[in-house]
Amino acid sequence: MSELLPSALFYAFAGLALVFGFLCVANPLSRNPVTSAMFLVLTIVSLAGLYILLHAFFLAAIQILVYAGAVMVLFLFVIMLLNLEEEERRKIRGITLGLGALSVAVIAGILIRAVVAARPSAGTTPLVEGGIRNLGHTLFTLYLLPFEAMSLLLLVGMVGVILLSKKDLK
Amino acid sequence: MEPTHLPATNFQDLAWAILLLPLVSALAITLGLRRNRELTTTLSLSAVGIGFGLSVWLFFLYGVSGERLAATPLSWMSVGSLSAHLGLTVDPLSTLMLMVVTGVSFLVHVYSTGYMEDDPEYPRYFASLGFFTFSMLGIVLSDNFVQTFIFWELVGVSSYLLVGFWYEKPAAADAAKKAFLTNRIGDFGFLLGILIVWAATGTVSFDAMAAKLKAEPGILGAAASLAGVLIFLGAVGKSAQLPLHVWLPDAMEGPTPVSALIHAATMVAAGVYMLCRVYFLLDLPAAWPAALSFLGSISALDVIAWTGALTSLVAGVIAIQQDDIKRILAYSTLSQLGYMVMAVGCGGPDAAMFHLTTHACFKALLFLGAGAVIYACHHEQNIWKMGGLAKRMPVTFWTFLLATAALCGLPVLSSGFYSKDAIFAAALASNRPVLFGIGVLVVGLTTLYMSRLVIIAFLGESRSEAASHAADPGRNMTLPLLILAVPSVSLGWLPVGAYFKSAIFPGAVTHSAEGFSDVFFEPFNHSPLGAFLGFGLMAFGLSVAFATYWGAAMDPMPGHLPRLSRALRNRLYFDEIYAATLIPLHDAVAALADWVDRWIVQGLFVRGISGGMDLFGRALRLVQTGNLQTYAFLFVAGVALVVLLALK
Amino acid sequence: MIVGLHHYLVVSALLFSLGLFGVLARRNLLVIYMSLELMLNAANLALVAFSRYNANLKGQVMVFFIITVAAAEVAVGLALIVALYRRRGTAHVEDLNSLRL
Amino acid sequence: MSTLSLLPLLPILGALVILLVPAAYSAAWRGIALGMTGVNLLVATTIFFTFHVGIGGYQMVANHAWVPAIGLNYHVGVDGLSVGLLLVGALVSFAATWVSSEIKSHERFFYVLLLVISGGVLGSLISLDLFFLYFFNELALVPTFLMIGIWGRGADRSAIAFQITLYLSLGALVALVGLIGLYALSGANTLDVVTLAAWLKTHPLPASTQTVLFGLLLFGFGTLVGLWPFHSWAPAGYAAAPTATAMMHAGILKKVGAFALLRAAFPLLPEGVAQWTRILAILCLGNILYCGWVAMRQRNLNLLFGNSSLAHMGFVFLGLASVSLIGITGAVLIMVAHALLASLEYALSGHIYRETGHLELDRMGGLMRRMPFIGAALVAAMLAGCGVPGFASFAGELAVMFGVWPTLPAFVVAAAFGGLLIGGIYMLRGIRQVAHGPDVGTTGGDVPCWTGRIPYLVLLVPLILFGVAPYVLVDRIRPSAALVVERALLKPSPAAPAAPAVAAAPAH
Repeated sequence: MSELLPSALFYAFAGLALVFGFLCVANPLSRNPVTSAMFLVLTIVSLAGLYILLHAFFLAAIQILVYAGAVMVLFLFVIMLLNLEEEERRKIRGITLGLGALSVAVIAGILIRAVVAARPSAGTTPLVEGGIRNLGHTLFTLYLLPFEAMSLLLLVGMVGVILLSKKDLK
Repeated sequence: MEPTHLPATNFQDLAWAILLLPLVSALAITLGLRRNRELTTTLSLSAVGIGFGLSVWLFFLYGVSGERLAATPLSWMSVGSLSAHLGLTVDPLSTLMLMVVTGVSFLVHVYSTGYMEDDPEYPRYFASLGFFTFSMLGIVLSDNFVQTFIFWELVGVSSYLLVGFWYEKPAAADAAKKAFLTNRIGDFGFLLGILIVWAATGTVSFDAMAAKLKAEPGILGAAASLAGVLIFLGAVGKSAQLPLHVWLPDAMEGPTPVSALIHAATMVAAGVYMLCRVYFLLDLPAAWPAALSFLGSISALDVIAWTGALTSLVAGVIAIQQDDIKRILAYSTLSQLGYMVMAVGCGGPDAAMFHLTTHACFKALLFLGAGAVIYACHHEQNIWKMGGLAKRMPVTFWTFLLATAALCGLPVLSSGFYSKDAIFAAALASNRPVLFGIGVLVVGLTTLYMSRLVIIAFLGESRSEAASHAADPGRNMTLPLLILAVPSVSLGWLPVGAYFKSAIFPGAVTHSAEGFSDVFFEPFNHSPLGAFLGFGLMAFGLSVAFATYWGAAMDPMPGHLPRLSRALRNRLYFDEIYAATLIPLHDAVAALADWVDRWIVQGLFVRGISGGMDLFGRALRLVQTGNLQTYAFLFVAGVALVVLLALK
Repeated sequence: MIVGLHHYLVVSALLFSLGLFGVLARRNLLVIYMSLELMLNAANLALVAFSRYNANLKGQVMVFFIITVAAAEVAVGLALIVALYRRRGTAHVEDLNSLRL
Repeated sequence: MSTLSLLPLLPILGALVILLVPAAYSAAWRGIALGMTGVNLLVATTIFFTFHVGIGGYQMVANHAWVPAIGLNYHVGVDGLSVGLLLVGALVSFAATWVSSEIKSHERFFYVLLLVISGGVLGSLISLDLFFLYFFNELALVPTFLMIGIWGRGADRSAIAFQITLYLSLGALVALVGLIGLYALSGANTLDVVTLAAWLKTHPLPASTQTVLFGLLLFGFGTLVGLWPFHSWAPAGYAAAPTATAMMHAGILKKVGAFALLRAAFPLLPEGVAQWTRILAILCLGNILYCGWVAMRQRNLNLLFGNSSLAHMGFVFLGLASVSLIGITGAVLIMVAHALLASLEYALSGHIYRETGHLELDRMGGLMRRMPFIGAALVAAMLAGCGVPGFASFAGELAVMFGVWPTLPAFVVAAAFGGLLIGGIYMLRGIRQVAHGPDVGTTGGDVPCWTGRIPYLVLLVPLILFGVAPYVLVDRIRPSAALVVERALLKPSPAAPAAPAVAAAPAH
């Protein structure tokens, strides 16, 4: 019986993620970027849920903390800064939309077919504790160099942002 | 392989000397002595004079004795099975023709010194005349087809230069162009004939070909008659036979001595001479390739005979209504050439050669006489503006009269009578009565138009100011007239038959007197029908001429038969027919090719490609819309496509 | 039906396609940017699923790095958008066609 | 360094020297150019007369490895096919340099380009390595573009310059593909004609590849010569080109394409020859008849000459298509004759253009009165153009007709019609329009003095000499032509033994 619960939860979270993802991207009701931002946050949260199901507890926390918290806030901040109103209704270019959807569908079909064809082992392999200790241990032993590189990357990012947002940028 | 040097024995030197002297004089004149007239005259006159002397000597050396001298050839080009060389054959046929050509040419040279005296381009005239004599002698002495073809075209070129001598006169320039192009049509057929014969026998030299033909008569197979007719086409072009005769009357635009030399005696006779030279090729049984099998029984000789007869008839009829003295003589030449070709066709090359020789003399005399008349009447050529010249120009009149008698075939007193009779005998011998009839009829026509000319131009009163002051031209113009009068009258009295039988055509049946004794009345007992009928028609023609034209101020014929005379004056519309059909048709084809070239090849093909490139470039540009999403979409579509292809 | 690896992969593929469609369809620059983030998350999901079912932590470490990079990228991206907006006065994709030839 | 290599070296050296000579001594430019081409002429004449007649193979061979890795070596030699062309190439270059005194702007640059063309042409004629043959040919292509563009005639000359250059480089490209294919597929790792021939004799290429390669070479080099469908660049190009360029291009550069076919395509790809000769024969009918008709309609003298030279090229191709000893010898003979003829024609039209200011046939007339020497030379050239005996072009055409007759009689009938009749018509109409007729008051005068006549005599006299005595050329061409035929027909051609052809002399 205990098996039942996780798969039910999986479907719930997966369903939510997909629905919110769809609403974020192509919200039939309102074209307002804020709504899509909100739905993106919800998608991220439901993904965090999935992470938990996959025993990646630390990542789920990071996901919520960094992604939902920091990144999305930044998004909202920028949306507010640019006080974008409703996207005015330009004529919808039916053809390009259709073609766009078609090609995306083709790629989705390909990926899914590949996944289904691969038939990975459905069985539940032994759990790997995804908690902080293991992750932290691997990070600071095996992947120390990339870890430090990350800090450098963030630094470069900050310098870039400051430069870009200078007032007198021609 | 160094070219073989000039042959050692002096007789061959003679042949080479005769051939090359006129060329040397022509080159010397053009290159160096343009200004110096005396030197030009002496040089060209001596060149042809010596040539004539040597020819006479060779005639007695080789002609009478019947031997053959084949000068060692000077190689021209030999590759694979084509070995073309410049070789000379000195045999009775060629020595006879040599004498005719050099003789008449020499007299015309003498005559020209007077006639062309006041022409600024005097040296160029004599250079061209020399070049013509060289080319003509090349044909006479040639011993293979390639050499004949080369000199065939060179003769065409020299006739082009001479007819177009006064190139500033549009009529002369057009006449020259017309002459050359019509000759070219003939040469086109001639070349194809040579190719057929060369391909079949593997050689181009006459003797080798004759030997091969004798050894294996069927060697030409189905193409025998076709080759014969094609080679005859060459003669048609050069001797102005029916379909290609239109250039000769127009060629009268050239100076009169030129007409005398080229368009009466020598060049037009080249066709007949060539036919006699390759006679062994022509009298093969009829054999047509599959495509032309409907011509089954007709042999090459039939075609030749009929073309000759028709030409002589048509030319004779047209001549009646011509008013220009030189045009009348031109059509008369056409008619006489028709006789010679008919003679060859009727299996009588000897008759043809005999008539060729006599015709060369009296026709040259007629033309030179006409030249004298024109010279005296200040370049007036219309006979209706002359008249009463007999009294004022006695020498010209009497020599002209003798030549006319020879042309019409006055019995006994003229050479023409004997040569024409030989032709009639040939026609009868090869049982072609219709041709014989035409031949005899043409005698009547000839007498009619010649006596018309004599009556209007010489007898009666002078109809124009210039004619009333006419007088005999200077000595160097009248002397050739007198000299030419002698053979015109006496040539028939020589035992020509014997000469032909023994020397030129051993096999052929000859149609003229053998021995000295029975020469005078030979024609009457040899072929009585021809002689008497001929004489009868001649008398008839004479009487008709006198009846209609004696004392007439104007040509009465248009009055009586308006439509016929207008047709004859327009030369039976041959020129108009050609100008309406062949020439525009060919120009239309050219226009089509030009249109295709301009629009299809250059337009569609070249500009099409460059235009296509341009369009393709423009189309590609549309893709760069600058819209990020189209790029993204294209990118995704690309990825989708690639992955799809990779996975499939 | 026991939830296996391919379930997660299917979800991730769908999410990825949604994100892609968002990039193609939407015309607001920011929304495009968000859809981009969505695609990134789809990738993260797949990686985590792999690390879960292949019993090693490589996947998770990878996700960890991706999130950091994503953060940096968002920062720089948004700065760019702001600068662009200030220059062009619009964030609408179709107006930014200075690349048109 | 055999004397042979002097031929391309001297002009190019001369070009470099001219570049260095300062503008102060501008007269020296022409002097150097004339000097170099003059010396070249002497060298070519000595080569022509010291050439051992009757031997088929290559003489005066010099072979230096250049890039052994890819089998590229500077291998030069002369054989029967190229000795005549070398002589006329040097002649044409000399005459063209002499005539280019008409150039008034940037003479230095003009002379440099002219010498580069001359060097290029002579270089490609002597090189036995197909790479060098191609390289030298391309070397001669670029200057043509510049010369037409800068010193050309007519308003749309730059457009025509582009057209002619793009057209020719496209053709050259196709030929290059063929050559590279030959290099790669044969596996002989060399483009040297001699080794390639030996190699292909032992490891022949499969028939299909030979056919494809031959097709590429045929249409590639065919475009350079003006084979029928790809001919439209020639008349327009020559009409717009300055005199010297038209002389060099129509005269000798065009022959290099046909020569390259004889060097590369015919001996090395016998299967290809078998497949393509029928099509080639049909195409060259297009040249002879079609271009003849087009020539009949032209109202500009240079366009008339351009199309007539295409018709002559038709005869060359017909000779090649027959793959017979007489045919190919005739083809080479026409190439030599036509080189002289075409350059003479363009020299004369250049003079007329310079004196009267235009080349419109309708506005010309009575030139003979105003320019006796030029008029006479023009009449001679145009008569030679329509195949009058006494000129070398007649000997060539006769040989081609005799050579082609046994195999393709119908084509000879058409060719004879085209050559004799159509040729006769447009040439005589040309003479009637230009030289004869009353003087229509054209301006300009005759060539001032004897020195002015030299370029025309330098071309006219050899044209007559080779016409009067073609055996001088034919005996040199015949053995090499026999070799080509033997290789092209897969079996030793019965017509002429490859051994020294002493026996071929008649009645010795």
